[in-house]
Amino acid sequence: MQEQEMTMLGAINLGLDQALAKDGKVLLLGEDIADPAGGIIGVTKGLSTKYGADRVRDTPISEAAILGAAVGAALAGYRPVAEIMFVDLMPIAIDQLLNHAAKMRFMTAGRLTQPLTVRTATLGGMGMGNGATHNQTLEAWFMHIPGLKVVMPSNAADAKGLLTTAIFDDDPVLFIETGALYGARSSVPLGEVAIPFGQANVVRPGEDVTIISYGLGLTQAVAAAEALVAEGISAEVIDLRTLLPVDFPTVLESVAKTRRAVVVHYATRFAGPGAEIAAAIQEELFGQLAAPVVRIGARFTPVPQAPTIEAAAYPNVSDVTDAVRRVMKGVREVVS
Amino acid sequence: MQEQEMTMLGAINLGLDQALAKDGKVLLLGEDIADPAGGIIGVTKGLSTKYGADRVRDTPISEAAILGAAVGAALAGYRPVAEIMFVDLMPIAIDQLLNHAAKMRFMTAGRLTQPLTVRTATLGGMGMGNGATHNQTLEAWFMHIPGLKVVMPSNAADAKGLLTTAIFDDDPVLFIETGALYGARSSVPLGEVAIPFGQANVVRPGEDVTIISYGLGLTQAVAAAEALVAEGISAEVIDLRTLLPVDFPTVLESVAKTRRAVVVHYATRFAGPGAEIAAAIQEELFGQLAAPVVRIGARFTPVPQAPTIEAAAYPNVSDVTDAVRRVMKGVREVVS
Amino acid sequence: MGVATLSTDVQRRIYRLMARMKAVDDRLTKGILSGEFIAIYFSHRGQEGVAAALGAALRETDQLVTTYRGAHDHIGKGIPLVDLFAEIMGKEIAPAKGKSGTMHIASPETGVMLSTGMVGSGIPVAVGLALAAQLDGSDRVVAVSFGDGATNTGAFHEAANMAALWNLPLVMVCQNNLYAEKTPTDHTMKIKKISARATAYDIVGVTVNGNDPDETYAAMSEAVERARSGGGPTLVEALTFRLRGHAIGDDMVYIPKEQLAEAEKNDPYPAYRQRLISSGAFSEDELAAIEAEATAAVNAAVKTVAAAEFPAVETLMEHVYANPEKAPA
Amino acid sequence: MGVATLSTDVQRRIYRLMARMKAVDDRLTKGILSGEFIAIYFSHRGQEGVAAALGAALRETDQLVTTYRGAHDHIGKGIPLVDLFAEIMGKEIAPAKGKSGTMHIASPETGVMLSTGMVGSGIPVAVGLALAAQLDGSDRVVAVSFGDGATNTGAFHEAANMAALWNLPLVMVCQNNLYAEKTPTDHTMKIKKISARATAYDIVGVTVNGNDPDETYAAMSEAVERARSGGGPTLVEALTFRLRGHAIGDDMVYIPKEQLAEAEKNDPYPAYRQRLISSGAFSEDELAAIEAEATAAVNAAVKTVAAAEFPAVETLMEHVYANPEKAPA
Ligand SMILES: Cc1ncc(C[n+]2csc(CCOP(=O)(O)OP(=O)(O)O)c2C)c(N)n1
Ligand SMILES: Cc1ncc(C[n+]2csc(CCOP(=O)(O)OP(=O)(O)O)c2C)c(N)n1
Ligand SMILES: [Mg+2]
Ligand SMILES: [Mg+2]
Repeated sequence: MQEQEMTMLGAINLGLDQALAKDGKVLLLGEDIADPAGGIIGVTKGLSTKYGADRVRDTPISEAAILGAAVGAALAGYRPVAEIMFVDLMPIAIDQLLNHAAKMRFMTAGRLTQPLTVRTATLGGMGMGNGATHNQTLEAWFMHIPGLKVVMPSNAADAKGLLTTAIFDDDPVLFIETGALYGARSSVPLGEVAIPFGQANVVRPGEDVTIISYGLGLTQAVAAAEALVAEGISAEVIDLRTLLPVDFPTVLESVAKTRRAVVVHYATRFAGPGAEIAAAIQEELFGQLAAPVVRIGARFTPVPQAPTIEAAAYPNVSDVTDAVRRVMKGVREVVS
Repeated sequence: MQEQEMTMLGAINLGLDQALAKDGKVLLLGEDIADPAGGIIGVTKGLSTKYGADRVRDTPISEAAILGAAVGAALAGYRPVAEIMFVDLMPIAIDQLLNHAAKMRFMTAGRLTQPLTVRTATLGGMGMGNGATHNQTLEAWFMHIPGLKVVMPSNAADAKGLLTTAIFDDDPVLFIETGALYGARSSVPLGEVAIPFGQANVVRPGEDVTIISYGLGLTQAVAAAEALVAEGISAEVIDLRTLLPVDFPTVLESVAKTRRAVVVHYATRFAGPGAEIAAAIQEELFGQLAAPVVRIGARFTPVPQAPTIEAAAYPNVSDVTDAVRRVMKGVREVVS
Repeated sequence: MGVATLSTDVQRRIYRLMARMKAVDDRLTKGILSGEFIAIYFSHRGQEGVAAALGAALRETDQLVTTYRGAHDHIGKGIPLVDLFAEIMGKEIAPAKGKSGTMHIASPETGVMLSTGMVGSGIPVAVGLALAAQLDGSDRVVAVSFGDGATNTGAFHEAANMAALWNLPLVMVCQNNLYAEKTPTDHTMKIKKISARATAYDIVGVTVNGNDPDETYAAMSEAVERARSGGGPTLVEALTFRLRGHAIGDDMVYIPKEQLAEAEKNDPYPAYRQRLISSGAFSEDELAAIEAEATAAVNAAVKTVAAAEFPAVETLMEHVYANPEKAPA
Repeated sequence: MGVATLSTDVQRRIYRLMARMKAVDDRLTKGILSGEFIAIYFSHRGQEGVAAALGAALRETDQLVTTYRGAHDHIGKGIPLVDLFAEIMGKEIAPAKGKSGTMHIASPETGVMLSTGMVGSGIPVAVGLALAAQLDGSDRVVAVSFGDGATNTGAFHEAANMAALWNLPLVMVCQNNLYAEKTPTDHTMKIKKISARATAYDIVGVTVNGNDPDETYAAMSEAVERARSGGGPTLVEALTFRLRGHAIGDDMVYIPKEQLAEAEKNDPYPAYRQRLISSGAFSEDELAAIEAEATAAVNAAVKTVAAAEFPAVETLMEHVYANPEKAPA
C-alpha cells in the first residue's frame, strides 16, 4: 500500500476523512470542529467543507450534551465521533460515557449498541505552561469502565489505523490523542488500514529488560533504550497502543524472556495504568522475575505552570534509564 | 470515653451532628437532606431541625452546582459537607472536585484551601436489583487525583471517627459510605474521636497471609479469615480505612511477616484499587514474597439487576478463601 | 389552555392506555408490598393522564426516552406487558435477560430507546436521537419524558439549547409531579412555571393540566406536529402528582396531608372515566370491558413472568462487548 | 438602557482602570509576539469597558470569580500588577509561586477568589461564595464574569437556578464578545439575547452595550445594589468584542473582515477617551497623565517580573496537601 510521511495530526485528519467518505453514518460533533476553524489546532480542517456542516457539526460548549447526543445518534444507527477538546474536560461529559454508552449493550443484552468514538487530547507533556486544568492524563479512569475501549496511539500510522478501528468498532471507544505528538511525523499507509485493538507493538526488540509504554511515554522509553545500548543493556520496548484491552500475551511473553519490566507513562504514577500492568505481571510471572516491576509516572501533584517545575512533574528519560539500571541489578529501591 | 452500640447510619448522623455543634462554619448541602426527609434513608435526619435549614440545606438536583457551591463556600472559610447521593452520580460533579477542589491549595501555593468534605454512598453489594447505574464502586478514580483524600469506612466507629477527621481536615476529602453497611452495628465512642487518615487497622492478627481490604470487602475478608482457621491457616486482616493516603507502612510490615497478600474489594478488579496495592507490595518486598500478590474484585462488567447474576458480579467469601489457598501453595494461577 | 374536544376514538385509545397503566401499577404495588414480588419500582400512579396523552399523540415509529419512573411511558408507547414485567423482575425471558432492571428498560421495537436512572441525563440522548431523525430526513419525532427535578440539571439546559439551535424534532415532556424524591418543587426552583424555561432557548413552552388527558393530548399533539413539520422542539409541562410517593414503600410523611388529599381528589383516572361516561359517548359496559381487558392482560403477563427463571450465572459476562475475546475478566 | 450620566469621579476611576487594562494587554501581546515573553495569554483587548465598569461598581471587600480571559477583571478588582505579570510568567515571586498560570489566577487579598480554565465551572463556585456572604450576614457581593459560550454549559444553568432560589448576592456578568474560541455565538444558541436566560430563573436580566462603560456601569451598579440589598442575583449581558481573537497568535481568519472592521471602529478605549474629552470634564493632559501612569506601572512590573527567577525544582511537591507526610510521591 502507498505510504506517505505525515504528522499525527494529518493522519488523524485523513482517518476521519476516509471514515466520513466510506460510511454516511459517520458523524462528527464537537466545539469549533467545522470550517473555517476546522478544530482549534486544525485536526478536523477541511472536513465540514467536504462533507457538510451537518455531518461535521459545531456544537455549543456543552460537553455533557455533546456526548449525550452522540449516545443518542449511536442508538439510531449512526457512528458518531464526538470531540471533547481536552481530556481535562471529559469529567463534564463522563456521566454519558460511564452510565449510558459503556453500559448500553449490556443493559439491553445486545439489542442496542454504541458504535461511538470519543476523541479527546491530553496536553500533558507539551510544556506550554497551561497549568493544572489543562495538562491531565486520565486514561486510568477509563480503563476502569467495563464496556468501554481505550486507545492511546504514539505515532501517526497507529493513530490512523487505530482511529479507523475505533470508528468502525461496534462498542464505544475513547481515543486519546497526545498534543505533544500531533507534530510527530511518520510514514502512514494512505489506504484504509485498521489496526486491531489489544495488539501491542514491539517497537524495539531486546533481551535484558522490557520497557512497556504508550503514547508520549513511548518517546522516553525508546530514548532510554537507545541510551542504554552504550551500557550493554538490551531493552525491548513495547507500545501498548490500547489500554483497554491491554495485550497481556505480548507483554507477558516479552517479560518472560527478559525477566524484568519497567512501565512508563505520563499519567500520575499512583493508581495509574502502570499499577494494573505491574500487578498483572507479578501475578502471572511470579518466581520468574529477576527484579520487581517498576513503574515510572508523573508525580502525585497537580501540574504547575512554571517551566522548571512543570518539567519536573513528568517522567523524563533519565528516570527511565535509572529504573532500568535498578532492575538490572535486581535491587529493590523506592522509585517515584 | 462512653460508647454506645449503633448503626453506621447512626454513627454518621452523630458525627455530622457533633461537627455542626462544634463549628458554626460546618455547612451541609445536598438533595433531600433537610427534614422532614432528612436524607433519602435518614442519614441527616433531625439535623436541619436542630441547626436550621440554612446550615443543613436542601438543594436542587444539580450535582455540579452542589460541589461547585461547596468549593465556593470553602473558599470563603466554611467547612462544607456536600452530599452526592450515590457515587454513580459523582461523574456529574467530578469536574469541581478534580479541577477546582483538589488543585486549589496547589494552584494558589496554599493561599486558598478547600476544607471540604464530599459524602457519597456506593450501593454496590446491596443486592437491591437497582442495576448498572446505581451499583458502582469508583474509588479507584479518586485515588488518582492528587490533592484529594479518599476515605471508605467499614464500620460504625470508624465512620464517625474518620468523618470527624474529614470535616476538620483542611484539604478536600471524599468520604464514601457503603449502603450495604449502613445497618451494621458496632460500639461507637460518643465523644469526639478523630481517627487519623493513613492509619490502617489490623482487625485480625495472623501469621500466614495478609488479607488487605476496606469497606464492604472487609466483611468478606474477615469471614474468609475465620473460615480458614479450620484449615490451619492464620490470616491477618487489614482494613485500609483510607485509600488516599494508603497506609503502606502497616501493609508492608504485615506482608513482610506473612510473605503472602490477597487484596479484596468490591470495585472492579481491572485497574482497581488493588492494582496499586499489589504493584506497590511486589515492588517493596520483591524477593521476600512466597506467592504473587493476588487481587479479588468485581468482574469486568456493568452490574446487572437479576439477583443471580448480580451476586456473581461481586466477589464472595469463597473467592477470598480460594485465593488464600492458592497463595498458601505459592502457586501462580490466573485469578479473576 | 382550554379543554379540547377529542374524537371518541382518541379518548378510547387514551382510556385504554390509562387502564393498562393503572392495572400494571396496581399489580406491581400490591405484589411488592405483599412480598410476592421482589423488585424496585417507582410508581406512576396519578400520572397516567400525561403518559397516555403522550402515547396517543405519538406514532409507532416515533421514539421515546424516559426515566426510572417510566412504566406508564413504556406502556403508552406500546411495550408488551410480558417484556415490562420481565424487565422489572429481572427474569431470563426479559428482552434484556435480567441485565436492565426497572430503571433501564429499553424496547427498541416499540420505540422506547432509553430509560435511565440518571436524572436529566436522558435528555441529551433524546437530542441525539432527534438529530438522527433529522439527518435521516425521516418524519420521526422523538419525545423525552422527565420530572420537574430534572429541569434543574445541567443536562436539561445543554440539551434544550442544542435541540433549539438545531431545530430538532423533539418533544420535551416535563411531568411536574410537584416532588423530586422528598423535596417539593418550590424548594428547588424560584420560577412558578417550568414551561417558562423554554424562553431561554427561544422555543415554545406550555403548561397543561396533566390530570386532564384531553387537554394534555391537545398540547402533545401540537408539539408532536410542530416537531414533525420542522417547527422544532417544544417544552410541555404537565402538572400532575405521584400518588404513591417516590418508590414503593415511601411513607410520604414529607407531603402535607391536605396536599395529598387534594391530589387524591384530582386522581385523573376516575375523573377521566367519569368524563367519558358523562359525555354519553361511552357506556359503563364499554369502560368495564376495557378495564377487564387491562387486568386480564396484566394477569397473563404476571403469570408468564412469575413462572420464568432468573438468568443463569453463566450469562453474567455476556454482552459486555460485541467481542469479549481480549477483555478483562 | 439609555446612556447614564456618571460623576466625573467614577468616569476617572473607569478610565484609569481601562488604561491600565489596555497597557497590560498591549505589553503582553507585544512581548509574546516578539518572543520576549513565553506565556499563554487570552487577550481582553476590546472588553475593557465591561471589566472597568464592573470593577468600579464593586467594593474592595466584594469578591470576583473569572476565567482564563481574566486579566481585565483582575485589574478591575485591583490586583497588583507585579502579581499579575508574575502569575502569567510563572515566576517564583508570584503569589502562587509559578503554580497557577494565566488561567488560574487568584488574588484573595483583592477579592479575586478564582479564575478557572474550565468554561462555566466558575459560576457554581461563585454561588458558594455568595452563599457564604449571605450566611455570614455580611453585605459582601460576589460577581462572576464569563463568556457567551459559558451560558451553554450545564454549570451556568445549575448555578443560576441555585442563586435565584436562594436569593444570593450574586452578579452574573456575561461578557458577550460574540465568539467562543472560533465559533460565533449565533452558531451555538438560538436566542438573540443571552439576558433572556434570566427568565428561566425568575431573576432580572439586562443587556447593555459593553463598549459603553457608562451604560455598563449603571447596569452593574444597579445589579450590585440589588445584590447588596437582598434583592438577589442579576444576569447582566454586556455586548463587546475580542479584538485580538481567542489567544495571542490567533489569526482570526474565521471572523468576517467587515465584522472585525466594525468592531475595531467600536473599540471602547478610544471612544471612551473621546467621550471624556468631549464632555469637557477631562483635559487631554489629565488623560495623557493617566495613560502615562498606566504605562509606567506596567513597565515597572514587567521589569521586576522579568528579573525574577522561575521556581526551583525542589518546590514542585509543596502545597499539594497541608500535610504531605503520607501522600504518594
Ligand atoms: C443525576 C441524579 N441525581 C440524583 C438522583 C437521585 N434521584 C433519583 S429520582 C430523584 C428525583 C427526581 O425528581 P423528578 O425529576 O421530579 O422526577 P420524579 O421522580 O418526580 O418523576 C432523585 C434526586 C439521580 N438518580 N440522578
Ligand atoms: C468546559 C470547557 N469546554 C471547553 C473548553 C475549551 N475552551 C476554552 S475557551 C473556550 C471558549 C469560551 O467562550 P466564551 O465562554 O464565550 O468566553 P470567551 O473566551 O469568549 O471569553 C473553549 C471552548 C474549556 N476550557 N472548558
Ligand atoms: Mg418530580
Ligand atoms: Mg465569548
